[in-house]
Amino acid sequence: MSPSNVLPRAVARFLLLPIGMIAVALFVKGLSSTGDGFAAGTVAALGVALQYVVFGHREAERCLPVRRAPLAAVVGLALGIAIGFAPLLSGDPAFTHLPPAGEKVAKLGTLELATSVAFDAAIFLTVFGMVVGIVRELAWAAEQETEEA
Amino acid sequence: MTDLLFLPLLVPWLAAVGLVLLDGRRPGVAWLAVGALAAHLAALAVLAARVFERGPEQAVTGEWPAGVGIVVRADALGMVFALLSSAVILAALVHETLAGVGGRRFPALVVFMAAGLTGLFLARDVFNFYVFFEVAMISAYALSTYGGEARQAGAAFVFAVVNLLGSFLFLIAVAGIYHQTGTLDMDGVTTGLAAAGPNAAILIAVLVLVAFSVKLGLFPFHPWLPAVYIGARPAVAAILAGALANIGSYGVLRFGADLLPAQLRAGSIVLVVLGSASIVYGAVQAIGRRDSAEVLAYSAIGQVGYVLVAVGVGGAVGLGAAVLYALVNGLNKALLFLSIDLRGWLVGAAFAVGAFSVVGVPPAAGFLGKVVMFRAGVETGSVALVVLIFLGGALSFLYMFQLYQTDFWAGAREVGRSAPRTRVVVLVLAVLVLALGAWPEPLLAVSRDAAEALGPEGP
Amino acid sequence: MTLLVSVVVAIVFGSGCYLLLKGDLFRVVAGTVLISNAAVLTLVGAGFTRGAAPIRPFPPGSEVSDPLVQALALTALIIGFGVTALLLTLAARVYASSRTVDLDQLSQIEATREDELEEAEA
Amino acid sequence: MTLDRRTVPTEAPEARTSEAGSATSDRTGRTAESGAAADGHPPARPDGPFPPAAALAATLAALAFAATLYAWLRGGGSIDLPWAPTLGLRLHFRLDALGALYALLATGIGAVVFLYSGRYLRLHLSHQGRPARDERSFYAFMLLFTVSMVGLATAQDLLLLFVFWDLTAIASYFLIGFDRHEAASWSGALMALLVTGITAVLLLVGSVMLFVAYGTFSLPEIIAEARPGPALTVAAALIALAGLAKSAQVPFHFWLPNAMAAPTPVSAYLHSAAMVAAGVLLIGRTYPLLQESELVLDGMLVVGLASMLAGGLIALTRERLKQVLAYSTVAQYGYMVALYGLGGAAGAAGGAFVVAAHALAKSALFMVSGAVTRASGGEERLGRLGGRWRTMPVVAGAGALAAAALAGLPLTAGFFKDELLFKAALEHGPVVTALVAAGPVLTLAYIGRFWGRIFLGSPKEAPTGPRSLATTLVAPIAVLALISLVFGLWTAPLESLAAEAGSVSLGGEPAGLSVAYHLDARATNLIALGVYTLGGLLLATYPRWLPVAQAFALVALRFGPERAYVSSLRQANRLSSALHRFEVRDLRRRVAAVLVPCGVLVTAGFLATPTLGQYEVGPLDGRDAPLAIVLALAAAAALAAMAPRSQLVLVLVLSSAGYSLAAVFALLGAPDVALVAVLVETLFALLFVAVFSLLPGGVLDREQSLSVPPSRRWRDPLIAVVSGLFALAVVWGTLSSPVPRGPRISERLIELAPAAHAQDVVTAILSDFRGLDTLAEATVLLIALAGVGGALSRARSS
Repeated sequence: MSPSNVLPRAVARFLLLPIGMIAVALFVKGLSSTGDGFAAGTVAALGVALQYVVFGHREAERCLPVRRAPLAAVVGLALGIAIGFAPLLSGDPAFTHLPPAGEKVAKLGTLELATSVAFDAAIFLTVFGMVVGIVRELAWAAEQETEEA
Repeated sequence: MTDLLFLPLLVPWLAAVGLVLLDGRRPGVAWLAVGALAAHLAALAVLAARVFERGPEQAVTGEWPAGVGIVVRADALGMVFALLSSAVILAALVHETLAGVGGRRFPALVVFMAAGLTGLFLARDVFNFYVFFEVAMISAYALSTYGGEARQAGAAFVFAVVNLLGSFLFLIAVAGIYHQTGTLDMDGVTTGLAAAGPNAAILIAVLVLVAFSVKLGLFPFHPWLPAVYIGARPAVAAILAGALANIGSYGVLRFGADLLPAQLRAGSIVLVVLGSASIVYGAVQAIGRRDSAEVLAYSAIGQVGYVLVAVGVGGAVGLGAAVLYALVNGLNKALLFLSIDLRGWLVGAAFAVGAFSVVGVPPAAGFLGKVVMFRAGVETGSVALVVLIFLGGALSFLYMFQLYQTDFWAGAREVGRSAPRTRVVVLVLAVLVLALGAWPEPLLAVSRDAAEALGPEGP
Repeated sequence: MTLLVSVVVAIVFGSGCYLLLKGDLFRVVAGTVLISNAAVLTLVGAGFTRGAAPIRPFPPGSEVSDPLVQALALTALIIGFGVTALLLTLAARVYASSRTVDLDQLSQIEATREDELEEAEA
Repeated sequence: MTLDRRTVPTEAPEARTSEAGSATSDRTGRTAESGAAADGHPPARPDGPFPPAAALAATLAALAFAATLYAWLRGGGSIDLPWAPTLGLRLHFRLDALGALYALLATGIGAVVFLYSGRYLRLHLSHQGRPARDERSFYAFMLLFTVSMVGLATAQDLLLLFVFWDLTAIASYFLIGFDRHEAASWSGALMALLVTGITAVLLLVGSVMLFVAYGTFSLPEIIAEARPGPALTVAAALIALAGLAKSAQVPFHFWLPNAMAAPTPVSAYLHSAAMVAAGVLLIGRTYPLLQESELVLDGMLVVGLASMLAGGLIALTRERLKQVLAYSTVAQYGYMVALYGLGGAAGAAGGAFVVAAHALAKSALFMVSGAVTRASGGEERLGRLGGRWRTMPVVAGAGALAAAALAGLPLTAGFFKDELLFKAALEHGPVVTALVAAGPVLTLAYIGRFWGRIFLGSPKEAPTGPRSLATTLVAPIAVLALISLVFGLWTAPLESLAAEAGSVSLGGEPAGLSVAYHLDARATNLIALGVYTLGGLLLATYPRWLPVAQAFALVALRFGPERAYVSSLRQANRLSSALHRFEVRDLRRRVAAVLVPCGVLVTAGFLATPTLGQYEVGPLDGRDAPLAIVLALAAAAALAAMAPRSQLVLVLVLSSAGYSLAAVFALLGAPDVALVAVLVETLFALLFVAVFSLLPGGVLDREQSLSVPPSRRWRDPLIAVVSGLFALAVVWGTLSSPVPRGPRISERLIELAPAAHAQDVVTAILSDFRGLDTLAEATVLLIALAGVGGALSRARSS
């Protein structure tokens, strides 16, 4: 990385914040507007991918906890499965969300705190983990390739 | 009691998610996967026992009305295929674990495939079927690279491209089904398609048939199959031929006999012709091949032809025959493919059992398949069909025993010795094939019940 | 409208098939991306209604687009993405081991391997 | 050694067993020895204590014989257990006279042969340098064979019958292939399996036809219900064919001479008394059905006569001991088949009688040949033997008795075998009688030649084998020969058993059978006298007739069914290789193999169904102009994707197609899809570029300079256009007018979304209504990640 691309580096680092905000917004507005866990996860992952492109994988991984990306995906999916199938324990069919249809929901701003939100969060984690994981794999494979060449 | 309905799906699903993080090459991890699959199979067996005893069990996700939520149903047909597939997958995993797993993610992928297949066999929703179908398929694509050789990557690429094409055709069919019926729930789809325009319905039927023919590897959709089966490691080939191919048989039965019965009747001749072509083509190709995996790959092409012919014949007898043949064929293929890299006279005996089963010689279970096929053929009164089944059987005699003698008599498999423990699974499967032939009632009853679970075509 | 969507699906699908028939690995992957897009467009086109986005509150007086096909299309898109990502890395893997993206050469390699197998057995 | 040579006999059996056989035994003998040494098992020793496995097998068989005899004398009995109620299958066994006859033969002769095997097999194994433990599988399969024969003899259910039928074929396959390193065993075993196994399927087809017609596999029930008709004739003919093949009748006979590759005890058991007898047993068992059709009976008569004459003629020309006996078996089973074909009480009961009489004699003769061969250091050619009566007088004497029984000389059970045949033939006129009488004439000649050239004359070469033969090699021969003699004098037991067995075959009608010596000028006696005279004359002058018989044998082998078998096997392999050359091996054609048939099927669908009024253009007005424009853009981008030479440009074009589609989704009121489509397209572009960065520069552009061969220049666009057209047809067809505009699930989803606490209906569907789909979709992503990791880590390591 030559000093000449200080600007892109600064921009990239700076963009991380708005990208994160967009992701959060997409997620929070998911149930009431366009966007959902998948979109949010992808946007967030694109933000991380931008760091890879600009900083290279070593530096990107130094400042971001992305080595655990596959773990995030696994935890997300496990969480999703847990939320989906937990109702079985109380004798309800799978994917019965709480609170039940028609009942009042606690609100956090505009976000209605139903278990389906947690489910969406699980999807967010999975998608984020998966995309970042693939970007990471490709980045390392690229390094390997250049070393061989 | 919906908890038991989801349990066979939940167990492998959760287990596989956990296994992804672990290194499957460690024996403990592989045995963990085996344990998970065994638990899954046990849950499935309990559920199946209940289904056979009391009839189908059904649940809708989230307690929504059927169609709004996804309908999940365990009926006899789904249970039969789920049991077979899971048993084959478990056998292959145990086999590979005993031999030593060579890939980090192999156990996880295998368990994922079990989960995907179970979901698929439980799905009573057209789109849900597609989603689980993709879960199973992507596991299969990833699995077919197992072994890490260059040819396996190439084969996996071919496998993925051709089958993706099939999947997308199926997806287009799903879109058509929704547009024609306004629902995705299979019960609604059945009534909706019965009232749909004949042209639209037949186009949907064609797409579905093509999609499943690709999975089955029927002639002329087969050319991807030999490359994949020959390149794959024995355990993977066993899973593909013994478990994954069931998607095709099950799909043709479910979508043909259950959802599109009128189109099935109209197109029965197409099915019979396609199946017959497969039988002859697969068998003739197999005769000249000298490598075990090659012979078995072409044999697989030929054997699924019988299933298609039986579905084409239709009626209680034909559909029952299709289920039974698919069951027996799955077991045969698992047994034979798993034996490929093994040696010794016990393996020879197990292979001979498999070979006798393929050609339909009792007491190996395969003879039941031949009995029901001939029954279906005789009942249609078609001499050509009976002659074809006879001819297919005669050719299979030739290729199976040429192979058996080359491998075990002329010593093609004498070089090197396999550790005794790696033979366990193959021997267990051989005993199972013999036992099912000697006591045929379970197979016959189960396949009859499965055929009866199919809508209007059932008796 | 139906015809228009169908024609576009046909064009996208046909272009995808053309790429599948082309001689190199990455064009094949590109072809599957196109075919995947064609399938998603078909799903969206299978909706019964067209109109505003299915988000409450609905604009008064106008019809709401069929939400179910949108959910299906989303799911299909994402599945297509996952599978294509795998396919892409498989292509990279094939290239890494055989050092060519040309399918003619790859099929020649496969044929040679098979012949060797036959000879080894005979 | 190529596989073809191993699978397919290349020469006539005589030549092959001499040259090819000895050549390979040299080579494979060494392999076996080295293999034995490697396994740490020393080769079997020809002497030593009597092998316990043989003793055990013989004891078991003897016990089974005693039990069967006891049960039969106590009046038979039956077992009837449910087996597979779904198909109405029952484990139904009954020890009737027919079953008892064959079960007694199988167990009795089995016991004697097992006794003989003990010493013989050790000699055989030590000759080949194989370890003694190899004999375990031999006895296992011999016993399996015995059990299967008893089961076959008593089974009353057609499917059960088929099971035991094939079990005998399995046991026979492994016994013929016992010397698995020998080329002759290789092809002989395969041939026997193919011929008897494939024809067994005919039995299955016949049984299934009867099942479909009468709703049961139970033989007694079918017999009770059976009415003559074309269906019954076909089923009966199929069953009879299976029986004929198993009994080595023309034109299926050729497997038997080739099965002589088996060790001699196998031939003494399977190829005289059991395996071949199974065919006649089947005919006897299903005879009530077979005799409903004149056609089937006439066919059996013709086949029987042909086998009798052809077998007899060829037997006269064979050099090798076992070959003479094998062709003799073909001829002798021709007697029985002809008897059943002649029909009536004489035929049915006579057939049963002949089976027993022949089994005793032929089994003894096979053991004679084995004993002589072993005593001569493996010599089995008639021309090299001679004068052996000096060294083995007991064998010579017993052999003479057995030969006399086979030739139908008085005082042996064999005499009545001929007499019954003549009696039955006489009812069918002089032509049949003359043809039938030719059989015994030939028998007398070939068996006389066989015995004479072994035992009479002067020894051609000094015997190189063991000086004296073990008792257990000689006694079994003597026992069987003596039994033949006893039944020739004391005819009652065999007579009554055969009569009752005949009655079973006739469906319960009594089958009178009178077996006694009559010293008068009745027709059968006269014929017998004529036969002896002619046979004696033939024996005395056969060197003169030999060229004729040899010419016949040559023609039969060169143009006969064996040739057809060999060439069809070769053709099948050749066809397979030819077909394999057309097998698709590249991805393009694999893709085309999906698209082209799909197009064909879609076209067929169009032809089969009405299309008028099924297609609608759909509403389109001015407000849709933006949508039409982005759709056109998407189409244009997709078309453009076909052109670029550079991969990077391709990716850009691909992305623009994706973004255009996203715009389409947005205009169609699907903002969620549009958003995700944009994101996914962006990710694709990123991934493509990232993967391209793995490849050395230039590779992507260089590959594109490859020229397209002219053959493909038109084919690929054509296939693409065709697939586009069928996509158009399918999509347009399925998306046109949903016929019932009834309630749609999407309306319910919109209604219920608030109950799921969501304003965005699509999100409600994804996270609640169809959460299971979403979870599975997320799983696909995780699996993809696992797969990517796997593929790339290997890419790195390779």
